[in-house]
Amino acid sequence: MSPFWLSYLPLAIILSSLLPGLIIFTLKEQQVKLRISLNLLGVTVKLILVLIMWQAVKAGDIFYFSVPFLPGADLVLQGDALSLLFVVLSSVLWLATTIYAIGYLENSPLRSRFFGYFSLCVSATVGLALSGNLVSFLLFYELLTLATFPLVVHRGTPQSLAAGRRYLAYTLGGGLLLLTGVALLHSLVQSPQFVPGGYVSAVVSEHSGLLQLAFGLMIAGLGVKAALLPLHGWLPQAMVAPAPVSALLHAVAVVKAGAFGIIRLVYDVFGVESMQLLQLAEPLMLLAAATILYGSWRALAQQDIKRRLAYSTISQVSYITVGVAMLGPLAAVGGLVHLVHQGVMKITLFFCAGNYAETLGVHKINELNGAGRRMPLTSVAFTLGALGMIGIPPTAGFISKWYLGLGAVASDNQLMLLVFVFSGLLNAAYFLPIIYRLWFLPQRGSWPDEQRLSARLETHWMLLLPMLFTALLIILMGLFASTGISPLSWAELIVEREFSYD
Amino acid sequence: MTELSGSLLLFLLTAASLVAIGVYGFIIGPEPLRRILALNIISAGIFMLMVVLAYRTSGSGATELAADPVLQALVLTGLVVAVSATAFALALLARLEQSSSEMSAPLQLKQTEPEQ
Amino acid sequence: MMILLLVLPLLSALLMLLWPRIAPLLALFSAAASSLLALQLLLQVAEQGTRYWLLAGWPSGLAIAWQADTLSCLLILLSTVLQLLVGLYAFATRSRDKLSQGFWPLSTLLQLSLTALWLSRDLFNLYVCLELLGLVAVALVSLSGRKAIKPAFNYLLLSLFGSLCYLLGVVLLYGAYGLLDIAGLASQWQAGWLSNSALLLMSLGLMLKAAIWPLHAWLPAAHAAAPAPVSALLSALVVKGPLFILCLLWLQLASTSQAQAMAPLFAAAGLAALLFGGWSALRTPFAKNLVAYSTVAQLGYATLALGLMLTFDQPLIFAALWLFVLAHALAKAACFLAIGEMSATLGGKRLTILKGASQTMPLAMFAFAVAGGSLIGLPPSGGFLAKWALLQGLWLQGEQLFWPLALVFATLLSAAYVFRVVVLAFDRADPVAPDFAPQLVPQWLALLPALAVWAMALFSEPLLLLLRLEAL
Amino acid sequence: MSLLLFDTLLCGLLLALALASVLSRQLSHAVILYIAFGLLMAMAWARLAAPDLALAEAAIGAGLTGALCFTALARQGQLALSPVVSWQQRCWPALFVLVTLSGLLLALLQIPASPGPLPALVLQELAGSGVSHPVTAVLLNFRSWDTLLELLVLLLALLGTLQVAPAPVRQNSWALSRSWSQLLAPLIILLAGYVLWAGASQPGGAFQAGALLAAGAVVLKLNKQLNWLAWRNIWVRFFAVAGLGVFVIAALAAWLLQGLAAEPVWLRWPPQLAKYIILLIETFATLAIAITLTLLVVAEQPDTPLSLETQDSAGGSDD
Repeated sequence: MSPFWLSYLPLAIILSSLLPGLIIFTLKEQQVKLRISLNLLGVTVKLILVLIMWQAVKAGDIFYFSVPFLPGADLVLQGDALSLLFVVLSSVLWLATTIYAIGYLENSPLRSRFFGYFSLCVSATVGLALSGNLVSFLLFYELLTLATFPLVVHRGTPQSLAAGRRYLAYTLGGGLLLLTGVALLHSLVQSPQFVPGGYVSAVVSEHSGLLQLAFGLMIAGLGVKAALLPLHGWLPQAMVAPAPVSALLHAVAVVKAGAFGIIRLVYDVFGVESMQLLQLAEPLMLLAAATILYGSWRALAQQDIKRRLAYSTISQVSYITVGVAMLGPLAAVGGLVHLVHQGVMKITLFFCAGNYAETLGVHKINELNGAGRRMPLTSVAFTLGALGMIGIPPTAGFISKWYLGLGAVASDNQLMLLVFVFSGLLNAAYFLPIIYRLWFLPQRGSWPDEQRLSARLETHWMLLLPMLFTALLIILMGLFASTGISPLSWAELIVEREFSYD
Repeated sequence: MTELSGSLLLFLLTAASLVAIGVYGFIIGPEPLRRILALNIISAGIFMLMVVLAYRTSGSGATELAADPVLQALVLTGLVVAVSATAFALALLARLEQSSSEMSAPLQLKQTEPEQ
Repeated sequence: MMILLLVLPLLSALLMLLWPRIAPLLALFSAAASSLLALQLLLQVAEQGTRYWLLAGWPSGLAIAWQADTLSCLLILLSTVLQLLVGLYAFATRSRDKLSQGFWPLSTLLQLSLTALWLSRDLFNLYVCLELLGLVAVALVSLSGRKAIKPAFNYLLLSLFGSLCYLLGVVLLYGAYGLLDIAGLASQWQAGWLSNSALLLMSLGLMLKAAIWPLHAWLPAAHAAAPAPVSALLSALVVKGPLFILCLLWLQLASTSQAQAMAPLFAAAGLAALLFGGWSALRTPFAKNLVAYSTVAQLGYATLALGLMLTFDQPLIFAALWLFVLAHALAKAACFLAIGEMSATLGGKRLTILKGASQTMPLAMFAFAVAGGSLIGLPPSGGFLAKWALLQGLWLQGEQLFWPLALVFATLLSAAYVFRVVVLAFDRADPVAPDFAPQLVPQWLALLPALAVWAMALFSEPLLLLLRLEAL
Repeated sequence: MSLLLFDTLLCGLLLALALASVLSRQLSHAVILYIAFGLLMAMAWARLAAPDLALAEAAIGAGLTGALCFTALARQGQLALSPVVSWQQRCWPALFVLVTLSGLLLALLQIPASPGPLPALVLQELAGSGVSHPVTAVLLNFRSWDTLLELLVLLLALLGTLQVAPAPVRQNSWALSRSWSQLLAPLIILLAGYVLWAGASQPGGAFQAGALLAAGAVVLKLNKQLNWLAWRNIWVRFFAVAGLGVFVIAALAAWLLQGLAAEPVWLRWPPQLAKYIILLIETFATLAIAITLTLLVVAEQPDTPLSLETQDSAGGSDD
């Protein structure tokens, strides 16, 4: 890594969204053009910078940037393969969501505040992905909580305030547990940088009880955002937020932050060997499996589209955790790639739900009858996303579930295999009826609140474009999974590096 | 144990009892003015204690001083501090009563809260 | 230079009394110059080590002893800077709030008395400083006029009672050892009933003045009644003076056995303060009372840290104690200024006036939220730093479970009351309309200390180094 | 033996008066009892080899505090009996106080009979202090920083008092007392001057002198004389502040004088000038104390028909 400015690359990636965000806060409500250009400028710069980093990391480089902070724990930004996976995902989806949000919020009040916090939220997510040790991770984790709160309560209605309160109660509590765990671990082994294979092996025999405690605390803290079973309650409620926010919250930022943290914790802090020695993987896996089944089960009963999607998220995110907790390379590939695939699929679904709500005023599933004819593009995208979620080839969802299944077989884990099959059936049971209603049932009366947002298209083009883009990605990621630029190959690269550290 | 004797002990006891009486008065009240008086009794007790302790010197004959000048100086400082504080407290009290009577609520002077 | 830090505010306060017209400018000038001097002193002490003085050049014992260690210098710097900031705020709002002329000399004298207190290492001189501090504080509270008289009166009585308890303890010690300077006393210290009772009496008085649970009941009324800049000064600085003396007593004088015996009491009082203060802050319907109760709660952290420090004798916990104090001072100043600004502009004292404040007064609300983040201890704020140091200090002592969990719970409570306000501010249903156009400068002034407390994280290593350099 | 009898009587009376003052049902009785208590206390101090303290206690502790309390009483108008405190309400505080007292007594009994090292040290250094009376030496040289801060406390109390001072009370002065007070005033000034001067070698000093002056001034003020003596008068303000001002400026000058030395010491008086500096400080301090104490007792808001709203902004030093 020759030129000196390259070491500032991780910082620059964060700043590319943070600075525009801070400027946007100061803008007046009417300065629409300036705001949009700032947003797009930020996105473009970020994508370019990420591309540069991607090239270098693929060649085997790792980026470091550190500022002194606590004794024994600097603030470290680290650009390695795993962090890049999440960075790329969030940057690309930020682009899509930004365009979507511009269209979605046209003519609504307080947009400067919204976009300001939106950029802040993305900066926190990217920072979280790039953080190089637990303390930095903790910092961005809390920042993410704070940045998303104003977005959740953006509408300012009593329901959204109540949801915001609940969201805070959960996430701040989780943040605190994480803090306690991180501090405990720090007192045992300090907080060095994340490294494949972890860094706790030296004290495993001496402090096994404390290590287990620290792991439990941290998983509990991360589990709040990853919506692990007893800690998932905030997520369905947070659905009151505007559609771009739910998309961001559920597909990229918040839940993935939790899942990503679990990946880091398992592979780069504790390491596979210590995990096995401390017998931590089994309980985590069982918990995640229970969450998968529970989420799918609850999703079946929901009549609100967004709520059904929310429970589906609870279930799908735990696939990542399961993949990680199985501790085998194949399952790990499945979990990692699902991080990307699920993000893309879920954001597509939320875009679609937002479009139905904006254009037709439809919020309930039984109001969707015949929407396929009124809004064909949206319904195609929805269908693709739903099929992906179920895991039907050739969508992206198939790839990740295939690898997860292979992982279960490789580690001879009958139970997990059963869970996957059963959950797949449940997925089908709650998605297929929607698809059936969209395409095969006739429209019942008029739409609840129909609006003509565009003369020729079914809805505003800014609402369509991002959705189509992500829907296309679902197919492409499935079809070209074996090529060098697919998420799958990148996940394989990560796993190769993680499992061959010695 | 005790190396103080005779009247010195007596004064010491008196000083401590004065402090106790003052504390009792401060807790019981009930009028604010009485609390201020009680505070003054406490401080008088403490100052008396200081004077008694200063007096130890003359008994021992270690120096030709009549009494410990440092403690006596401290008492003087303390006296001035105490009177300043009392004056301020009384001014506040007067203002308090003026405004409470101006509010024309039929008398019943407001009580200060019991201690703390 | 040290001398100028004292003489400058004193002379300017005297001049202000003679020529009230120039008071504001003089006060600001004195505060600004003192801040620079304090910074220079801090740098000098950090470089050359602790400085000692025997006033008037008499032998030790006879003369009053001063000591400028890094902690004292940090606290001096903190008081002068906050003084300047609050002065600027008062100046910026002078046409609106009609703060009495009395504010300027009084606040300058407050700075003087604090500086004298941080420096002094002589028990009786500390008593005079305490009285000075108490009187200034009461006089400042009574600036708000009629509604503040009763709280001010109660505050004064209790403060006097506290001083007298302290004085009685000093007298007992003088009777026993014939000395007043702390270093001299420490070298001859013997644990016994005499020194026990002296310590207890002094602690009782100091805890009353520092509003440490269960002797805190006067604080919310007094701090809430005062004008906003005064509340900021009171919560940020004044209660820390007695706390400082309390630490001096228990860390320097008390023998190990005495300290060990007292430690659980302090820790329990701190925990109780955290719970009680947090709970009350959650319940109160008034905005300023909420912030004042939060002061009670946050002082609980410091007391808890003191108790743990006495138990474990761990330098990190000591650093945590003073980090709490520094972070709380900055954050609380920001909170009070922000709340004061909002209730002045939106017109009212109840919390409900803050409805929709995120739209009407975004800057002030942001200042409150940012400062609140430090009160909760979110990274990378000063409050986080303190909490981190406390946790690390605890775990270096082995398997501690109870205290960390208690800390977590207390933190949740503080998060609850901070976000009680923030959530209200996001209520868009029917925002309270401001009585007049919000002023920008005061809001920025409220934001400044809030930003400063987050900037503390950037200086965490030097700060920890400064505070760890010496255990007082 | 008779001395012990006298002591016992004195102590008994002191306790009785204090207790009576705390327990009496009439507030005015309580104040009177307190003043008697203060006078008796002065006597006790005189007995305990502290004549200058006795003087101060008589003037400040009994006299001024008494005057202050009476002014407060006068403001209260007609007085009702204090409300009755029930036995239950009395019981627990009494128990608490008794326990504390016994603890305190246990501690006091352990106090050694020999004094600490400081009195000997004072005697040893007295020659260099510039005055021959040890208490004055401690006050204005050895521990002059305390004294400076204490003057500040006094000034501060005045500031606070002026800020909240209530409306004046209308009362007519009494012809006899007016003429009598006019006669008294010059005497008091003379006496105060003597006490001040004597302070260098004998019992006496700035505080006692200031308190005496103040007592005279209070008497005159209460009889509607000395109308110039009010905070709005710039000279009064000047002298009230000058006590501290001269102290600080003298200290600064002394500090700068040593500036040539390597490490100047704050508040060190050059030995050959010490006596004059101390006298100068004492003189101004006396004036300042006198003015401050007088204003404290008779503190009133300068503007006459005073509504509380204007008062809030008019407090402090505004003229």
